Amino acid sequence: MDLELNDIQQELASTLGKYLRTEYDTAARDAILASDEGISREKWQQFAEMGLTGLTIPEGYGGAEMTFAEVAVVLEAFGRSLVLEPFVATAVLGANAVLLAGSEEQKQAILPGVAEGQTFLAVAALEPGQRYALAQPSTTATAAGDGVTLSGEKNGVLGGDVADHFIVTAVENGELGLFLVAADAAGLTRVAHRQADGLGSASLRFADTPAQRLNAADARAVLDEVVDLGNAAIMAEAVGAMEASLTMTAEYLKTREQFGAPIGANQALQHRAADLYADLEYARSMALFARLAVTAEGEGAEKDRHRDVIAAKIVVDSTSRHVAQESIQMHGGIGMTMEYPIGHYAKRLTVISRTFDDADSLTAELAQIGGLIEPHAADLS
Amino acid sequence: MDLELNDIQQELASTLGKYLRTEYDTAARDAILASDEGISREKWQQFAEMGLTGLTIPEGYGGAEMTFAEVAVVLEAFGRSLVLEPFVATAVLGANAVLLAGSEEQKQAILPGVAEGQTFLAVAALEPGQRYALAQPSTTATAAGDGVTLSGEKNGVLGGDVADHFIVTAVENGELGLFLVAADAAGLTRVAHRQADGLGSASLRFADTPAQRLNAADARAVLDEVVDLGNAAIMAEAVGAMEASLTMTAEYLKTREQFGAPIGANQALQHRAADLYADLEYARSMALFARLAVTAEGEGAEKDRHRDVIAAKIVVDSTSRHVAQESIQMHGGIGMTMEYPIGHYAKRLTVISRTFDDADSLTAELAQIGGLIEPHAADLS
Amino acid sequence: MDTLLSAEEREFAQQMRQFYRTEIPEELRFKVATGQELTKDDMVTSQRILNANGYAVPHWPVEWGGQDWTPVQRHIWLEEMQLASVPAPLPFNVSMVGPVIATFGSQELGQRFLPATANLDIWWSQGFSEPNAGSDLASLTTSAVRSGDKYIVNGQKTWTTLGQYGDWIFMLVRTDPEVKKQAGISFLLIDMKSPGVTVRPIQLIDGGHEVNEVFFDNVEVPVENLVGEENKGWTYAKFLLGNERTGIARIGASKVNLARAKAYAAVTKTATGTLLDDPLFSARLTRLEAELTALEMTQLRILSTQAAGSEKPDPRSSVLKLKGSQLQEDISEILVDVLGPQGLDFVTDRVQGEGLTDLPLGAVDALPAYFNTRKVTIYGGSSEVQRGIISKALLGL
Amino acid sequence: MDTLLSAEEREFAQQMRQFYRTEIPEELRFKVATGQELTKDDMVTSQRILNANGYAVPHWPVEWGGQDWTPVQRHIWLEEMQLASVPAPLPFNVSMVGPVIATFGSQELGQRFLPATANLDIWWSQGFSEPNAGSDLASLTTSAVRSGDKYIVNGQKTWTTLGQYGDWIFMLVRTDPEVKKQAGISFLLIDMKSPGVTVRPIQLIDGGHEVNEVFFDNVEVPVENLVGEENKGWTYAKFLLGNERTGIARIGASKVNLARAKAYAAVTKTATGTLLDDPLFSARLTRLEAELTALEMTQLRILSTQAAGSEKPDPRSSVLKLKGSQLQEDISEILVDVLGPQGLDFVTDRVQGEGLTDLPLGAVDALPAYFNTRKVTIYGGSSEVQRGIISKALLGL
Repeated sequence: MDLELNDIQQELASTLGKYLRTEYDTAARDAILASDEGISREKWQQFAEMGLTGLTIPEGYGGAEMTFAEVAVVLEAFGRSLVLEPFVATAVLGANAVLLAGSEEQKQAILPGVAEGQTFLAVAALEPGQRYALAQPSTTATAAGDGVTLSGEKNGVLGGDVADHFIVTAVENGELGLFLVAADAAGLTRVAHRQADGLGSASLRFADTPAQRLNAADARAVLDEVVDLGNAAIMAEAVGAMEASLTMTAEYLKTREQFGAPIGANQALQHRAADLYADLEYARSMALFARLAVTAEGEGAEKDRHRDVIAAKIVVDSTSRHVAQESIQMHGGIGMTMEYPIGHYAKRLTVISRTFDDADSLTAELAQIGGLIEPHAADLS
Repeated sequence: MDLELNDIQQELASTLGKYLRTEYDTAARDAILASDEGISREKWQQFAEMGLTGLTIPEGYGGAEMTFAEVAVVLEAFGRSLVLEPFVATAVLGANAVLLAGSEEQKQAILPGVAEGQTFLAVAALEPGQRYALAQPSTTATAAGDGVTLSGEKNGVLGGDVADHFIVTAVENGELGLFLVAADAAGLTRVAHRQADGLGSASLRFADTPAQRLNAADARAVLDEVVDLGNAAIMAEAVGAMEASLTMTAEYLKTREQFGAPIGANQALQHRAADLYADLEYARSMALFARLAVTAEGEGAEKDRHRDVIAAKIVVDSTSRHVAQESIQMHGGIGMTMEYPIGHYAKRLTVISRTFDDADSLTAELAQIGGLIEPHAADLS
Repeated sequence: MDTLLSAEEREFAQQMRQFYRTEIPEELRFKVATGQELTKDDMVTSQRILNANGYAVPHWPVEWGGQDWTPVQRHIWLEEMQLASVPAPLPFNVSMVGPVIATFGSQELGQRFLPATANLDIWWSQGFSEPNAGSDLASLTTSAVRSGDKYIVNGQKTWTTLGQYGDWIFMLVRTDPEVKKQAGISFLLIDMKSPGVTVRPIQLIDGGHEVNEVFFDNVEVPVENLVGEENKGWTYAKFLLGNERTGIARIGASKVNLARAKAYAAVTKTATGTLLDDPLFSARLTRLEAELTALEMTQLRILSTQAAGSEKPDPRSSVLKLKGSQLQEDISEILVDVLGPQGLDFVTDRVQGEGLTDLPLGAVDALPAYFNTRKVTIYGGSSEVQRGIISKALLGL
Repeated sequence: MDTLLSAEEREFAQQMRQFYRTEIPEELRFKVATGQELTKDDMVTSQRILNANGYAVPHWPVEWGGQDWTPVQRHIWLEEMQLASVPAPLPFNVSMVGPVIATFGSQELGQRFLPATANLDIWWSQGFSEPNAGSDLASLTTSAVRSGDKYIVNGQKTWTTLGQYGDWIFMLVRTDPEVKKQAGISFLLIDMKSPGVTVRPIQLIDGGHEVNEVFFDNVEVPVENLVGEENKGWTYAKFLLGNERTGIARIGASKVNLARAKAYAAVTKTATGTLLDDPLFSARLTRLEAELTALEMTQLRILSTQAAGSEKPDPRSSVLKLKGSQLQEDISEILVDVLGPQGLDFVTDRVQGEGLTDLPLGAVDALPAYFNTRKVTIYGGSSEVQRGIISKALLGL
């Protein structure tokens, strides 16, 4: 059994960590956050040069052809530095949707641009009034020539503010389908939003908008896999963000003085910090559990994947809430200011714990599919 | 607004408190607990002489004709001393069932004996396989002469180990009814049990057992009211038990030394004790809320009664669990021994929090009947 | 809980309810009820109406416009105000500096300031906290050095709520650096237009600008602006901080917010019905309702003791602060969770335009309110401070 | 989690699984699986079978019957043992006194005691805790005074688990009262049949007799019963207590119990279906399942680091103890709650007789187990001690 990072992953973590510590420190991030687009295209270009934007894209399309394990390494580092660029939207959700559902031609058209850092993608699946449900969109697709036209509305489109292409769910002839839409397509309206954590999103309206079918695989299966990957990705990011939060909080407890002593001398705070540490270990374990689930192969792996990912997210979500709330509380007022980094971590964690569903719905879903343990009692045959 | 005890209640609390502190101390209680019956008939007689066993029984039947407010005073004191005698079973559940559902003749036959401390009662409503549900017993009643005969089985009959008469739920011609059964009736089998807290209970089997109808009022309404009264009663008892637990725990924290200082000098324990105190205030408030609900009169009082009682029990149940678990934890190993009183309190609280239903079912029920607050938003018409 | 009130109390409640709902403009109350930000004008308007009717400062001495009310009446006044979503009178004026001036200031100081304070003609800011004096307030270092008939004030205050609107600021300043920290503090009133006073906004993670830093650079303050005696400021501050602790539970406001969460949940569709029917969500709501009831009963129990004659501040009010603030945070969280994925954006308007569906009710304010509400377990004596008080004062640890 | 294992590890797991399920009598495993109390004979039987096959003391030095296994193999050995509900080898023998004698005792002492200890021919009791030395173990006062070739032992030990079966007891005794408390302690082996040794049962609130007080009244102990050097006992005790911390999470046993709660819930009827369909109950179960998985992954992560070469005890094992013990308590609680109103009686048999329905599955053991399980957050380093270790060793506070 070996759950440690391999040499390549360690090297990746180390290189990227060094880069982010120097090039993506608080000041750099604050400047990006205050910019019009809220992201740095220059940084994105550098990520591309480091092979990150095409990390899991096959070499044939200009990517690095690595696995999700490396994605997790990147996202843990990104979480630690609260990277604002739409990596999950483009390199995880978007690229995998195209990779799984696109034709050879579509992959050739889209993926090299992603790998080169020229193209942003976004998956548009949520709809107003549908909460977290994805399976039955009211957006419709109607055949038109080679492709289709889409009509309907999407919201909460992560990375949708800057996306060049959208992967959109819609129903065609009663069947769920995935469709590729260019950001400059006719009849497409985009309203950009900013999430609480500073990441961009968008609402979209389609009015007979021309689109291509992405139908090299079953749309539902692709959507499920992409969301599982996205969940696994933000769990790794959450772990990075929580680790940074806890480090920062422990440091604050050691240096902030009140009543003539560091506040960390208070045993009540020590014990609560210990509980945070223990919870973070759980989250770290479950982010790993999710990562293993989405990279597993062999019989039953697909069936177990979703189950394991949501089990992991239940733990990571509640830990994220716990860490975000306690980090601010232990910092006191300063934890609520934009000047001080801890609040930014809390905001990212607050968003992550409600992205792709929240812990209560996931708990109900996991219970409904039978949970993780088989019922068994020796005295019950 | 006046939520304080009145003079009579203060006097009752003070007299009873004094009696219990001297006559029902740990040694006396331990002896009763170790006795065959697990109760002291002598103490019960003294309670009768103090007017307690017939506290809410009208004077016409030999009682003190007081209200539930005085019952709450008695039970809070009983909770503080962990009284083992079946006061809730006889004087609250049993007496009120007879009072509400019995004919004049039946009341004359039963209630004076209760007031005099000669008669124990028990309500038999739970059944195997029915969990906490009471509305549709499988025990049946069949007309036979003036009365009926009962067939079926009951369990969890609080105070059923010593009861002289049972008030039993059964279905007669498809309708829920209440029936009075003498403990020595033909075809009645009783198996006595001891609850974890030392209180007695029983399982009963009826095989064509002769019984009288208690049908002066609607059986369902009587049953609901009796259970609400029982719940309000054990909440008062829980408050007394929790108060004693917290006092004892605080005392232990002040006196027990480890590493050269009282363990209460540890801020982590101080803060957890403070949380217990705050929770206990909530429980005290909600026990009062329940007491007010069962004594309320006027329009809507009956409708609100059950709602308010279960809302109260949700809070008292979770507080009871919290206090029981933390009291033992803060005592350490000694808290798990029979020699030291704290564990006995924990046991009573553990039982109370699962008597007449548990917090989760009550939460679901309260949600189902609409909760305590009307939905309202100014921007939603 | 109306049934717990006496006939007279009930009538009083009815009267307050009627007043608030007819006299305070509905548009203001709508703003409060839906979590919109109030302008300075909104707050001034509301307070002047209250004041004109004797309801801005009922807890002040009658001489200065107060009412001779029982603790229960004061509770009803506040509870009904919150239930009607009336913008509250500015606490810096009515709960803080006003009572201090009325109790410890000279008659002259009272005449100069109190009528204008009650009517919000002067907007007061609070100058207590400093960057290195948070929970340990008495370690403050802003100095006031006597020079003739003036004090020269130097230093920095922080967390000055709504200081951007402030006309005057009441300050704790160090007038004697040689003695024990609590013994060298004075209570000083400073005109914020004085030369040398600079207000700098602090941006908060809720996206807003609620608090400020205030810098004092050789600010000259006439000695007559001293309240009470020099070096007695700590006593006045403790009086101020102990005031109205019961109101801090904000039960009325929590009721309004919880009712709102419930109403929104009832119109939020899920796969099987509405969110209000969802077992886990409704259980969470229901537990909060039960807790809110427990909080209210606890407040009433404490009031009942006071009504029955005890006049001492009740240490159990720490329970109200501890529990009430936690409950406010929990309610602010459920208001976010009602929104699901639509509760993640910071937006200024529910209307997206461009033919897009409006965002759901609560989408504008829930998330900022969630972040803003983090403060309630920090300020006014943090939860940690309250636990300390409870363990010491009530458990003897 | 089988998929995380290498092919060899998986084969090893299969081999252990097979062994436990074929070689350990089913009636013993049934007793464990259903929470029944084991007799002394049951435990002896099980351990002797394990020992005969080299599986009682795999973590001992090979010289004394141990196996040269990796940390992962040891984990599998224990995990599969718990999953198969095999009565565990007596920890006082195999995890405590055995490793101490093997590591610090003389060759002669080893020969005298270790084979019999591995085979449970000697039943060891633990004599560490004293009435006034709980978490602060080093403050113990039981004295051993050298007199010729004997020690004279006086004092009292407590919480001696299963001391009623004890043949020998390993003790921490004070041999030098003059020095710093940790420095004057020795590790002594005492024959419990020695004159002056008295065992007194302590009744617990679970209704059972699991622990004892042991009194020593001028007990004569030959000096050759000293382990290692005089006054070095604290070092040996720390070694002993640090041993096998990962096993303390009891993940396999928790899996068995949670599966049991789930199975019982599935056959418990409610108004609308079974308890397993009840949304709040199943949510509670599901959260526990997710937590148990998190605990297991955490254990595997720690093992993986060890497997990769690090040999130091990992302070993260405090996380395993803290979380694992809490989870055991939570699972013990849900096993009570499955029973509803039928989980409130202490009964010795599910059969009520007299024509009455049998009590539900779990009715005999759930409630005693719930009370008994309170100990797991108290002993072996309480949760408070673990939080202290984490905040100090891992957070630097």
